[in-house]
Formats: sequence, structure tokens, C-alpha cells
Amino acid sequence: MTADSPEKTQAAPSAAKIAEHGIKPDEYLRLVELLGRHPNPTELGIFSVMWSEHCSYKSSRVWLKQLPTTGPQVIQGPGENAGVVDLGDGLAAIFKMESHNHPSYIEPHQGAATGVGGIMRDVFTMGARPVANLNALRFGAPDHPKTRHLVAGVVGGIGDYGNAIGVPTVGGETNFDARYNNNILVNAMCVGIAPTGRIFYSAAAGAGNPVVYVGSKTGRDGIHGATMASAEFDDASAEKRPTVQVGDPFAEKLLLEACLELMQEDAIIAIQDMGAAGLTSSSVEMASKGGVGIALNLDHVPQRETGMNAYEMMLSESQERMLMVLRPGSEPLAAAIFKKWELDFAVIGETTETGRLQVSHRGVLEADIPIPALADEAPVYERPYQLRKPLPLIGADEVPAANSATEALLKLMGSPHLSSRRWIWEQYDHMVMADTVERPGGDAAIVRVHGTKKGLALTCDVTPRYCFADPFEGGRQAIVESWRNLTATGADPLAVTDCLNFGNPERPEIMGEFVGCIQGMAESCRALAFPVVSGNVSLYNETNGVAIPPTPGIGAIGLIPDLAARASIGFEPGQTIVLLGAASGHLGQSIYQLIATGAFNGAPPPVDLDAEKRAGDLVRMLIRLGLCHTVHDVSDGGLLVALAEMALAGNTGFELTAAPADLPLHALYFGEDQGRYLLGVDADAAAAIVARAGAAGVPARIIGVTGGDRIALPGEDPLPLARLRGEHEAWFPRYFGER
Amino acid sequence: MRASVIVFPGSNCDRDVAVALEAVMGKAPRMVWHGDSKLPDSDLIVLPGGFSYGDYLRSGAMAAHSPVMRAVAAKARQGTAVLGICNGFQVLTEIGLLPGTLMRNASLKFICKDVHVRAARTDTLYAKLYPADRAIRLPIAHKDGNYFADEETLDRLEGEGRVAFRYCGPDAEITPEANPNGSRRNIAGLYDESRRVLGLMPHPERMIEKDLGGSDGRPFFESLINGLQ
Amino acid sequence: MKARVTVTLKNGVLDPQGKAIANALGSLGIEGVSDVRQGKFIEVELNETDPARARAALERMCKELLANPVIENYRYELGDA
Amino acid sequence: MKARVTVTLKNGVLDPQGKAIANALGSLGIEGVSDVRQGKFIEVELNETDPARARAALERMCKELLANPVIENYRYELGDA
Ligand SMILES: Nc1ncnc2c1ncn2[C@@H]1O[C@H](COP(=O)(O)OP(=O)(O)O)[C@@H](O)[C@H]1O
Ligand SMILES: [Mg+2]
Repeated sequence: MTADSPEKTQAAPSAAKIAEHGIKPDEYLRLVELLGRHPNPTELGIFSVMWSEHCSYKSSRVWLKQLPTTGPQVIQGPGENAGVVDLGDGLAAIFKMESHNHPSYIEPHQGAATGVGGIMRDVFTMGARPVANLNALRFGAPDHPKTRHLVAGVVGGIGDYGNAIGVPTVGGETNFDARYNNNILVNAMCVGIAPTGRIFYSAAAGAGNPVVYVGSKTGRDGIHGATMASAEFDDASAEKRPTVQVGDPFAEKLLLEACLELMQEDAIIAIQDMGAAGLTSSSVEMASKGGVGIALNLDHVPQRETGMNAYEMMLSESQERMLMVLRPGSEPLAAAIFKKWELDFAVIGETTETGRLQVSHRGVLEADIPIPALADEAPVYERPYQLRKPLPLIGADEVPAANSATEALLKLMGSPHLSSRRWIWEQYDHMVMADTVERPGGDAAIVRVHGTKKGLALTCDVTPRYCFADPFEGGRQAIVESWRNLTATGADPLAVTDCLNFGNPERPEIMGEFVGCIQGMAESCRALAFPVVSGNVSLYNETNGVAIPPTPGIGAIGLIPDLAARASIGFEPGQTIVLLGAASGHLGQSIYQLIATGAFNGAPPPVDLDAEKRAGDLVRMLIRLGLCHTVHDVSDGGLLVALAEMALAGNTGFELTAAPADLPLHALYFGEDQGRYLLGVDADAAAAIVARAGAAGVPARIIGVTGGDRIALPGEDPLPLARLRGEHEAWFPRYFGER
Repeated sequence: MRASVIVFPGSNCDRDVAVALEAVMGKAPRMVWHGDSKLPDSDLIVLPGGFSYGDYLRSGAMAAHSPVMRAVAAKARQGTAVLGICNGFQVLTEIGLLPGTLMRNASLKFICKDVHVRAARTDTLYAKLYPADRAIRLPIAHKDGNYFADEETLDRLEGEGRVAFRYCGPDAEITPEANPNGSRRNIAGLYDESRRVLGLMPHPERMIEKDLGGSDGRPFFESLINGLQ
Repeated sequence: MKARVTVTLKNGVLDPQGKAIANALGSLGIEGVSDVRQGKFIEVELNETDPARARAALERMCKELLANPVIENYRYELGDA
Repeated sequence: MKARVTVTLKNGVLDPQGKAIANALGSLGIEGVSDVRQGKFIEVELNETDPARARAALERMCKELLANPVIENYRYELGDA
């Protein structure tokens, strides 16, 4: 590097400039101390993105350490682009979930699309072929004027990207709540599979090794996206918005194939996708993890626009780009592969022994910063937090009973909260790659591990209203629900990725929600030996002081050793229905309560981790032994909703013959008690199953039989399945004026 | 029996159809990169589903200009069997091996779901093993599957017996309600004059075993491969 | 040299996108729109400076790629807008 | 009254479609195309006969439906082409 160093006499940027970059006055003092001088504009930009909440995890880092992250199955925990777990037979699953909330609110179609593109890059950067995508979506109230447009745009964007690239979108979840009116959440999850011997990491090594840029060209897209993701919205944000990133799934498909092709060779030392804060964060992360320096010459960066300066190039969030450190000499081989796939390929720098990020452009050294100042020495906060007093338990008598349980069921199943999500997932290609064994609509999706008899079970879960009512219980519940959904298919739950969406952490009550949820999650993860291997934090999801409900989204995967022994939710005629788990009729925070009273109140249903574990282990054993292949867990909406979902999925009615507990009917039918499963089993196996459950310490009762085309409840007129299906399927199409 | 699958940049059902062919044929097909201007000797050429060139501009438009497509068209005219599935169907219309075009679905949305189709005739290379009067369940997954040709062309195609498959209900009735995308005359698949070139919107390769939700796609490949042996 | 290409649907070809726009206008409260047809607008930057040769290139482009003759018409203009 | 609306991508916004078309033209043997940008062209048939009112309706249409103001610009002309 021959260019001159930025001057020691560099003038201080104005206070306004510093504030514009989201750097607090005390943070600026620290910056100057670490740098030994004032930063020039490019350096200020680099610090601003690296020290943003989004890249530095400065508010969350101390708490994330509480999550258990290890286990015999874990090959790589948090800290890399994605988590890696062992699937046996030389294969590993690589997966992660990430938010794209702010961009999706500003431009739903492109925001959601680029969210999908971003999370897929995290996965194939590590050498995995993506095999499934999921998405967890939270929208505002259906009657809010923006909601319809946002739902249509987000779903369209997710579909356009995933469908084109040819990775099936197999599951997710969708909620509506007025508290998301101005802060929708779009969390995308991707799961890939790689040979355990060919996993790629992001730590650079050595000096003098070429740093290579591949993919699409750099434009002025999304400059300051990372800083934006780290600030609250206010009415002026619409003006501040950066050039929106537009996704190019075609370019990503080429990038995926080209990277996987190069990964067959022994050419890559380190690889890192360019996500938020593009070239800056990718180069700093590679250098930081490898304890090396990195020198970039921006003259060689492929550019889409003319006249871009160093600031713009370092902060651009143009999509579909990767940075790699190659073994010297392998450039021609790599270049040929990227040329074949019609992608840009350029050597833009090299690793160094300086321990610094040095960026030159047109002969000028535009940035010269010690790497640790941008990474390990970035600010970390132990923000003050205030735990909220949990809401009191609510008794069944505090929630009005329904005149007719079937009428209440129809209302619940036809509501935006529980209606069929078919309108969404039919816009997603959920079958491409021809390994989708369990399609959307069940508890967890299942994709076959290509070429084997194994299956991966995949799910996304969290119940934000529970987390709001009691962050600790809500955090515990989110983990157990995902564990239960995996279990219900017959899978061994393997590991978790999370996407922690909260409001402004500078407010102690929001920080309290964050702390409570993490502690709850950690407790469940420990109890179930269900480690967190990757994740993402999205804070400042609030507008004009109104925060979203705490939404620690959980993505989880499990392994089905042999697809011959698995379960799905559809009833078959002639089955005996067994309920596992204790019924206490908990109506606080239930969907029934919302429909009956217009609000959520009281404590959420408590989680009993021991009981969860016993019930889950039993269910898995029954499935493995071939004693049962019809299973559904009981969650949102309670027992009757779960039964109705099983009936619709299998197009088979049922009759309830015995009340499972001595409770008021509305509590019995609609209480959201945790730790429960419904099984459809052969009539002659039912008694033995109940006995096994007893031996395992799991409450079990035979509550009915399946068959016919109606739902028959004691003391009620039978409800034809066709009518229920009509209501259940109607909400989304009606909402979009399609019928 | 030699099969080749053409891989365009953006193809994404190339592996799926190769797996299905191998499952039935016992032998893997050749994968041919779009940039190759020479085709290996083939009894069957498959244009797979996906988003060739991103399906930008119009679905299949840019793939139709790939170097390899000239060779494919020449082979088709000499009588080699050519099967275009989904995006492959779109490429076949764009290059003019099949008439008409595939427009945006009437709903404007991408649709992925199982539908039913019925073979319009069962005396062909592709449909020999299907019953004439029963519904076949196959998945569709497309945004541009709305088959369009003018009335005159449609009459001619029907007169020449070139309609291959039509969308129908589970009871095999061909009704407007069973039409998922607005296709003229419920057309889901179309032959060329020789009936050796087929464009098909649904994906038989996704339904060749019970674990994937059904096996109605298997007779399609069995018929094809037996016929070409 | 800049050129602007407009690709429109032929008469008689059903236009689902245009129809959807027309419906949406109604629900936006914009009345009195009797028909909407959607086409494409493509701007091309040519290195060519000779108008005749530019026109020939444009003609080929439109015929062979930009428009689908089964359903679409095209027209183009040369020069800056 | 007829109106013609043209919607184009703002400067600096990535246009994957245009990029792909430009590449395809190259492989068609059409040389010398340095840039392609794809937009939309929409023909609207209005019942309105008053130009001022028609313009107001068009303005709303473009803003609220036809163009995505975050990434696109629009312009329109009234009257027959
Ligand atoms: N945004 C979405 N994308 C794809 N699938 C979805 C989406 N939202 C919900 N689903 C699917 O709908 C089904 C019901 O969802 P949910 O009620 O959240 O399931 P559970 O209660 O078992 O967690 C699941 O199979 C889920 O994967
Ligand atoms: Mg479930």
C-alpha cells in the first residue's frame, strides 16, 4: 500500500454528522481513542455500520451468552454465518433465521425478497445446498389500511425469490396484531445440507492471500441499511430511506451454483457473504475472526454505477455478492467457474499482517482502522432492565362461556388468527427439489435428506401474546412449542435458531422483555437438551414509542432417522382418539378469550418442562414403534381447534365420547394448556397406548373416535366438515376480495 | 435409451427430472449445459422446469435463444422426442416448436398445488399408460401457465388431436372450476404434429412415489421410456 | 444513442394484469376507467450512432426477443426523449 | 379519453430484468447495446372528458397503484397516440 495514511490532523466531523451516523457522543469518544485520531467520512461510515446494533449486538450480546449452545450434535454454534449440526452418515444441516423487518415495511415485495436472498447466502456460504426455506410473518390488524398491501407484497416477494431460485418454502407462521401496524416482522429461515468434511468458515488466514469479490456488481443500494435496522421509526424515516435493494434471484441462483462448484475444489480459505453493511462487515468479519489484516483496493470492485466513492462502496448493500479469501494460485480456476456462471469475479485486495482494515481508492488511502476497534472492541452495553410483574392467572369463570361450542369453533377457525394459511403457501413452490414429504399445513414440514431415508423436520414458532403477558413463560413456551411440533412428526429435535424481535432496548421495560424471554428460552433449551446454534437480533421495532410485542421467533429442526416411521396430522376413519397431557382449562391469553372478550388478558399458560419432556419422549417412542402415525400437538385455540385441524387434514370427522377432564366446557375445549398431544390410533392399540403412557407418567385418556364427515360433540348438533372447511379456508381469499 | 436434460442458467427442476428418469430408466440421463452447441446422441431431450434466465422479460424467452436450443429444434424436427415441463413448455412455445404462448395466470399469482388432469388421448408416447377417462393427480408450480392461442389455432389444434392433457376435477370432468390458471380450453399439455414433442405445465417428476404425496407421475415416465426402448 | 421500445398486447388477447389494475382502481375509488391494458416499456442504450443501423438493430431486437409475435405488437423511437 | 402511462425504475435502482435482456441481446449477436432498462407501459381508457379532471385521476392512479414510488418514477400523456 503506497497511498498516504489519513492525516493525524483529520478534522473532527460535526456533531450532527456523528449523530446522523447513529453514533452516540460517548461512543464517538471511544472511537477517537481506538483510532488515535478523528475519522474521515469513509471511516465514520465504516464505524457507524460496524458499531450499529445490527452488526455489533451491543445491547444483546451479554444476554445471548445465557443461551445453551453446545451438545454432541453441534458442529458449529453461534458466531458463524449459520449454525451446523450433525445428521450422521457424513452430512450436516446448516441453518439460520434472520429478520428483514424495516426494509419489508418500506417496500414489502423487495424487502421480503431480499430477506430470503440474504438468509440463503448465509447458508450456502458455509458450503450447504439450501433445501428448505421457512418464514415467520407478523402483520398489523387486518383492518389497518396498510395491512393488505403489506401481506400481499411480502408473500409475493418471498415467493418470487424462493420460487425462482428453486428452494422449497415449506413452512412458517403468520400472525396479525395491531401492535405490528407500523412495524411488521418478516423473519426468514433457511436450512441447507452439506457434507461434514466440506464446511466453509469465515475466518481469514495468512498474509498475501487474495481477497476476491464475486457475484453481482455494486451499486448505491441500501446504503445505511444496517444503521436503519438499528433505529426507531418516526414520521421522518420515510424521507431518510436509502435506495431500496432489489433482489435478483436469478443472480443468486448462479451465485449458489458457482460457489458450490468452487467448493468442490481446494481453493477457498474463507468465505463470507456480503449482507448488511456489505463490503465493510464481510471484510472486517473475515479479518477479525482470523486475526489478520485486510487491504482492499476499491478500484477493482465491479461497479454498476459511475462515480461511486469509497464511502458508498464500503457501505453499499447491493445483493447477491460474496467475499472470499483464496489460496494463492487458485484465482484462475475460480475465475473460470464464475465466468461460466456469468458472474463478476475480481481480486480486490489481500490479507495482511497489519491487523488493520486498509481501503484505498484512486490512489488515496480512504480508511485505515485497526480491525479490533471495529469488532471485538466495539461498544457493549449492559442496559438497565426492568422485569414486568407477570399478569395474574385467570379462571375459566372470568371468561364467558359459549352458547354452542361448534359455533365458537367455527368463529375461531374462521378468524384471521386460526384460519388456513393456504392462500400464503400456495404462492410458494413448496415441492421443488422433489423431497418435500410433509407439505405446509401440518405441525412441522418434512423434507427428505436427498438420496437417503432420513427426513428433516422444520418448524417456526413463538406466541407473542404469551411473551408480552409474561416474557419468561413466553420464552419457555416458544421453545417447547417448536420442540413439540418436531416431536409430533416423529423427529428427534436437534437444535434451534432464533430471531429475537423487540422494541427499543434503551427503554428498561423493553430490555426487561428481552431479558425475560432469553432466560425463559435458555431454561427450556437446557431442560430439553435443545441448543441454540444460530440466530439474529432485531431491536428498535417501534414507532413513535409504540413497541411490538416481544417476539422471540424460534426456528427449529429435527431428524427423522427413517421416514417409514413418521406421523402427520390427518385423521383416518376408524381411529381411536387419545389425548396425552393434563387438561387444566387455561383460558388466559387464549384465542378463545380474544374472540369472546375482544382482548387478551391474564397469565399465559404455564409450561411444565418435565411434563413436556415426558410427553414428547413418549410420542416419539410410539411413532418409532409404529404404534401411531397420526399426531398433532395442541396449541393455539386449544383441544377442539386441534381436533378440527386433524379432521380437516384427513377429511375425516370424529365424535367425542368422553370429556377428558371435569372442567367447564369452554375451558375444556378451548383452553391452551401446554404439553399436550392428540393421537389417532388403531382401536385395538388404544388401551395399550394408554397403559404405556401411564407407565411413562403421562396423563392419557381415550376421548373419541374418528369417521364420517361431521364433528359430533356431546349435546350439540353435528357440524359438517364441509361447513367448517368453508369457514377455515375463506378468510384469506375473502380478505383479498377473491370471493 | 439415452436421455439428455438441458440445463439453462436458472433451471431448477433439472435434478428433479433426472432423478425421476433414473428411477424409472435405471440409468442417469446426461446433463447438457445450455452453452454447448452440440447435443449428445439422445432418444429423449428434456427441457426442465425452473426460471431460465430468471424468466425475465417473458418466461422462456431468453432460453429459447440459447445455443443449444438450435440443436434441440433440429433434433425435434428429425423426430427426437422432446419433453418440456413447465418452464420447458414455455421455452418450446417461445422457440416456435409449439404454437401459442403461456401468459400470466388469471389470478396473477404463483400457484403451487396438486391439480387433476386428464389425457386427451392415450395412444401417444407419453400417455400410453394412463386411463382415458380418469383424473391424474399432479402438482403445478408456476406463475405463467395460462395457455393462450387464438380461437382458430385452438380449433386447429383440437382438430389435429394435439391437445395432450386438460385440467379437470377429481371426477375427471373438464370444468371451468377445475382450471387453475385460466388456460384456454383447460389446456395443460400440448403436442406438436408428430406427437413426439410435448409441452406440459404440471410436474410429473414431483409425483413418482408415495412419500412425495403420490405416484401418478410415474406412468408418464414409464410410458415414455418403454416407448423409446 | 437512446431508443425507447414499447411492447403492447394485441387486440383480442386477454390481459389479466390490465384487468386486475382496472379492478383495483375501482376499489381505490377511482371511477370511470373503462379499460386498462398493460405492456412493457424498454429503454435501450445503443453505441451505434448511425440512425439507419440503429433502426435495423432495434427491428431485430424487437422481432427476435423483446416482443412475442403471438400476442404482442411493438414500436420504437430513436433519440432522447 | 385515452391516456398512456410509462413507469420506469428510478436511477440507481437495480434492474435485474434489464440486465438479463442486455446479456441476452449479446448472445443473439446484437452488439453494441450498453444498457437496457425495463419499465411498464399502461394504456388507460377514461370516461372522463375534462382534461383537468382526467389528469387528476391519472395522478392519483399513478401514485397509489401503477407506480411504486419507492423505486419507480412515472409519467403520463393524455389523448390518443
Ligand atoms: N408464512 C407462512 N409460510 C408458509 N407456511 C405457513 C406460513 N404461516 C403458516 N404456515 C403453515 O401453516 C400451518 C399452521 O401454522 P401454525 O398454526 O403456526 O402451526 P403450529 O400451531 O403447529 O405451529 C403450518 O404448517 C405452517 O407451516
Ligand atoms: Mg403444531
